[in-house]
Amino acid sequence: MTVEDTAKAQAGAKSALKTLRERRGGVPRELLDANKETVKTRKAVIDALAGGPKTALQIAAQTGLPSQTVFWHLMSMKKYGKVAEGEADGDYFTYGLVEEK
Amino acid sequence: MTAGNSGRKPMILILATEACAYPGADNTGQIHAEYSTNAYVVRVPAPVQFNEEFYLRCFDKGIDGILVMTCGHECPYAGAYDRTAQRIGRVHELMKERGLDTRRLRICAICTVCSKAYLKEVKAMVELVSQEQAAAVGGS
Amino acid sequence: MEKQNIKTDVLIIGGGIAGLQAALDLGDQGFSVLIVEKEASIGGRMINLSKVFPTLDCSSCICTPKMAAAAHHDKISIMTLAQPTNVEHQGAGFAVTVREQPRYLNAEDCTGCRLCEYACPVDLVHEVEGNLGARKAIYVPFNNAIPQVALLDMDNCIMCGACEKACPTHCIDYLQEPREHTIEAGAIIVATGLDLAPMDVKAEYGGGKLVNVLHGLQVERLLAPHGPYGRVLRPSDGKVPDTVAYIQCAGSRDHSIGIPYCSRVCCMYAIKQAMLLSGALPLVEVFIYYMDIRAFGKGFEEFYQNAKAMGIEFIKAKVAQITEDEHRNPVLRYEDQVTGRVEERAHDLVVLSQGVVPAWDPRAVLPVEVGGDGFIAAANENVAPCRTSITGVFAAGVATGPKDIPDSIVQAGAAAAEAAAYLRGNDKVESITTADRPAQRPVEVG
Amino acid sequence: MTEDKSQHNGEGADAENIRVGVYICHCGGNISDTVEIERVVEAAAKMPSVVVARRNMFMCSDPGQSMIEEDIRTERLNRVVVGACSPSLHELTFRGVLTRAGINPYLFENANLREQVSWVSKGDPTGATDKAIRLVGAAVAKARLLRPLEPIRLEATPRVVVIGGGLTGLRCALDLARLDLDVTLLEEQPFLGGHLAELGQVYPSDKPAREILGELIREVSAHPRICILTSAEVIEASGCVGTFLLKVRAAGEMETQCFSAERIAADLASRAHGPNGDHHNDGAGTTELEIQAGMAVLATGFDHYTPSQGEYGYEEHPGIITLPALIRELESGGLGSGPPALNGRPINSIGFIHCVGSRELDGVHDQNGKTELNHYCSRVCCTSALWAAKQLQARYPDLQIYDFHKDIRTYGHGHEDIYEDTAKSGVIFCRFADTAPPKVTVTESDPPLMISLKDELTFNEEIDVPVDLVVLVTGMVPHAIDNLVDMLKLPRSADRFLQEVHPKLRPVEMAVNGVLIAGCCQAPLDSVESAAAASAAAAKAAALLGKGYIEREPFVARVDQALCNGTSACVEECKYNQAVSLVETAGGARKAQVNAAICCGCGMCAAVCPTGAIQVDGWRLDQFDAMIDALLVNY
Repeated sequence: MTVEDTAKAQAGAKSALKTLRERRGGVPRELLDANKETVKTRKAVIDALAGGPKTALQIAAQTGLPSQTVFWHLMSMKKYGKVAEGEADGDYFTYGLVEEK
Repeated sequence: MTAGNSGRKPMILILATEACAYPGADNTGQIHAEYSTNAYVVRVPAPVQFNEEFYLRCFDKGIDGILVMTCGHECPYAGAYDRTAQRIGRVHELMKERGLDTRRLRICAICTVCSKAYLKEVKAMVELVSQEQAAAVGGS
Repeated sequence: MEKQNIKTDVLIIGGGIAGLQAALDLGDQGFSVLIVEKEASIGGRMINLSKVFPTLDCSSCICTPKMAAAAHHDKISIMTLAQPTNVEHQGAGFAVTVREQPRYLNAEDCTGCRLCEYACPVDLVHEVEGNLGARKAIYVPFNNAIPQVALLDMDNCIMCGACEKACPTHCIDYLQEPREHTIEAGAIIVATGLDLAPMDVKAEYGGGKLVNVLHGLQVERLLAPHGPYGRVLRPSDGKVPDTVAYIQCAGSRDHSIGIPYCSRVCCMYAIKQAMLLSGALPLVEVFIYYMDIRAFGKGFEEFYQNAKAMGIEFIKAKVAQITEDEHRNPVLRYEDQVTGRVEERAHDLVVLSQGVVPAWDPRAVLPVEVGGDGFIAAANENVAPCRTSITGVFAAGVATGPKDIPDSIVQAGAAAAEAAAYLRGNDKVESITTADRPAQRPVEVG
Repeated sequence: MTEDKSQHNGEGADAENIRVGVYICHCGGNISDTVEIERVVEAAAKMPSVVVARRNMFMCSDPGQSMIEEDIRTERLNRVVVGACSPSLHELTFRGVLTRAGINPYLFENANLREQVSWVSKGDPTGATDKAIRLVGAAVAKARLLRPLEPIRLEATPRVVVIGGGLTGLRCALDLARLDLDVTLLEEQPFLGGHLAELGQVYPSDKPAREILGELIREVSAHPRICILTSAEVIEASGCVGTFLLKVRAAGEMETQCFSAERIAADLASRAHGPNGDHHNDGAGTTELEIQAGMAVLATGFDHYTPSQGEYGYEEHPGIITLPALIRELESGGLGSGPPALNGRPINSIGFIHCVGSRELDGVHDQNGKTELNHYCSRVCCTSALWAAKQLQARYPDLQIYDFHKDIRTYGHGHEDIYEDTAKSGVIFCRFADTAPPKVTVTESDPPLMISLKDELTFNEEIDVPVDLVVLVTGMVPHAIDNLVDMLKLPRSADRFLQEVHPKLRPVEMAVNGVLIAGCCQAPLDSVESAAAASAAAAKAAALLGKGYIEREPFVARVDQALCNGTSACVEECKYNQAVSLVETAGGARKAQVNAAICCGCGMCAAVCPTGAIQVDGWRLDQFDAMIDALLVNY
């Protein structure tokens, strides 16, 4: 693909997005809210991990979030390479942040 | 263009079966897991086709470690897995006679989605041959 | 809406293991086949299982070659994200309207590299992982999906454009529309497979609200090498479970929930999962609460006896109720049928053997006769189990009733034979008298 | 071993002017973000025999493919290497490019630079580039030694021999004929129908077995493509897939006529009287004939398990009978039309004991003179027993029926209803542990038989149940086919039933190429499942024989006769019967020869050949050696 092709494709995508937004009447409210919530929770989990690897229960205790929610976020971040599984602490594994390369 | 293994990273050869281990190696790529760049996968229908001399020749040429990744007992060919395992045992004997560390040749079963096991095997072999090379350099 | 006409000898509805096997058996006979699959990848239920009973070989290792063989077969075409919406007779065959949902990208240009997925900021629950893991709003459905192509979940897209920026082939097309195809097919095979009865059908088992009560397919994902957690942990807090309980017939053999029949696979997958759990977690204790252990297939009884010898505990009991303690451990209340005592026991994780139900009710689209259990009824079950009430329409796999993988695969072969014979027009065997009969001595040699 | 270096470096290939084209794919950054593509192309250009090295954003795209096609024509390339994603994705795509450009598709080699380099080496771009170069080098080295291959085509007789004339064999024969194949159906008995003919109404359809069978036999015997041989046995077998040769001995004249409705009805009626009932007499004398067939289907079925004397009191009292015997009595009206009686003894109560000869455990069950215990479940007997109980209840409402089981396995369509119906109408169920089977004793009192067990359904209470009739619910054992097993070298599983190649990948095929299995010779099955297996086998045969020839991938062993010393090491090593054998050559020497119809291409032979004469096409040892040499080259 040439440079011009790329530029053309990008311009096309931009106008397509605009059309799409018009068609859907913008991003649905509940989607934005859900996403905001996810981002907030994600940030809380990441902040809790700043001090070093922790188990889901420890993060839950520190943040006040339900352990089930914390665990799901840890697993999501693990899948996309943001956290890594560490040592086990009893019946629970710890999870730590992965440094960006 | 030069040949031989002087002055480069130790080299690991992975003989991976077409039915199981090779897709297993692909799967490791699909999850974007990382492993050392000195492990080279060669696709084979069944490693049972390699005779004892083949392995010894690989070591002579400068291959530092060989992982024979098979389908295990899920092998599509009758009796091939057991035969391969027996042969690797005999190669180990011949390696001992030549003063080669038998840990440098290992047979294991890897399935099409066994990336965890795949990574573990590669990592262990990389560590082994790196240590051996370091020891050899230190000793010379 | 864009419309397209496609001609094929056989249309197969469903690209799971039964549909794939039927397609391969027909394609190998030279018939053209179109598989219409409602999900984004072929492979059905089997591709997402861990290991399979009784041989304990890896499910993906068996399913992937069949998927690849179908995908590469020159007589087989595959249409994903597509479902039939109308079927009409047309001559000796059928005209089938199929609606194909957009992926919002040009599948031919997508290389399955997943750069879009990594770029997407939206985190969502992943259905393929039994809702235990995560995915993005644009994603490749799973590692060994065929086709290896991403799809955009428009319902959850926040239209940020990050995927398009990341895509090396610029294949994303936000404005794609559903497409409608008219398939002219000589015969149809229905291989639409199974769903599990919903977890909320039984209020006494927590009504689907207990976080550490899972169904069998979710545990398959926990045990699979690429599962949502990468190992077996429970969803409430990531604990490595020490005790796991299986409740058999949790949603089968039960008139009160409308599933009076035996679901046929639950005994065996519970035993299999118990063995795999014991392998993965050396300290785990597994209990199976059951009415009858139905280990009836080839090698199944031997497998069951092995599990007993391994220390899996089989408890003949009907579980009356499941509640939860303060640590979210599920607590079972049951009457032990051998001792007669009512007991209570807490476990870290409980697995319900939910009933197998048909994934598709064909009647609105294709009026084949369906039995009282919701599965497609065979017109002549004892000798021709794949024939439906409509000539030229055949059924295979779980569409005709709960079945394990070998039984589904065998029945798929049978459906292929039926469809092929039908297409060859050889079903009008007239009564032939001796006089009309051509000499039919076997080929004699020597 | 003295190493012939030239062999590994492909001197043989130099006889031909090898011209390799190398194509490296960016995969839109998937490879090129980590691997320095320009360096790989530069290195490739220096590799031996490489005349063109190029790159493209997407090699698999139309422009990418056209680039290769164009080069093959203009640069006269005769080998192509593509460094891109895994061969599982595009090996066939690129082979297609070679075909379109007019060269043999097997002269293509892939280097996996995405799944096995860029995606696993993000943190080490230098190492990744080096690895990519070495893998491309290895692919070029292999490509130089590739030889054009052609798919294997084997002659195939479009006839299938089906052995066994029960439901499975009949169903299979009919489906094969419907798929335009000729069929010879062999039945060792003088009549068709197998064990199904012994039954009355069958579940789940509730139809009389004889009606179902009668219809099927009429269709089979009327079909112009099917030849039926009754009282027939296979006495010799040779050949292989495509051209099996079976010598068959059959009693009387060959059946070349359509069976009359009367004949079918008479045969089936006689079957209801048991395996030794009267049957149609085919006349005296036997004929022998040879049948050539492309494939064979085994549908040899099962035998009822016969308890040994004393097993649950069997043969120690006339009131202890097997389930098949009870069904026979029911069918022939032997229990009478009034209050039930057997051989003059009134029957007021019956006890069914399940799992007789099935689900046996070492250390619990006596071998009773058998060579082996039957560890397996016979699958159909639970439902059959309850089906019989249901019919007894319908005919004799006052009869008290007890059912003694370990588990009730009413798994199939409609089976659970039968269980529920019998329970509702008064069958009393008792359960015993599999380690504590019930005991049957003959008493002096009335009723004369006593079944004793610990009942798990009443909290392990020890109970004694007096009954007039004990029905032993016997399972299945494979029908004795030792001769066929020996002749065709068929594998059996631990349960002594025939063993398929793989229960999921190839459930109706045997390891012997061209031999299929269906029905109860493989495992206990009910009629629905047997019929499905029969049709599945027919589909498989039609796929293989339908074209009149059999086509296989060319990756099988090949012998270089000039190198072969005739040591027979390969013959002894091979696990596939007659895939490789020694043959006399024109010069009188004995040399190995591969039968491409049977060879699976595993290469077990190659490893033991002292001279390297036998090699698997497409995966030759010299190719592997060359790849390893190339991996070690620094560019």
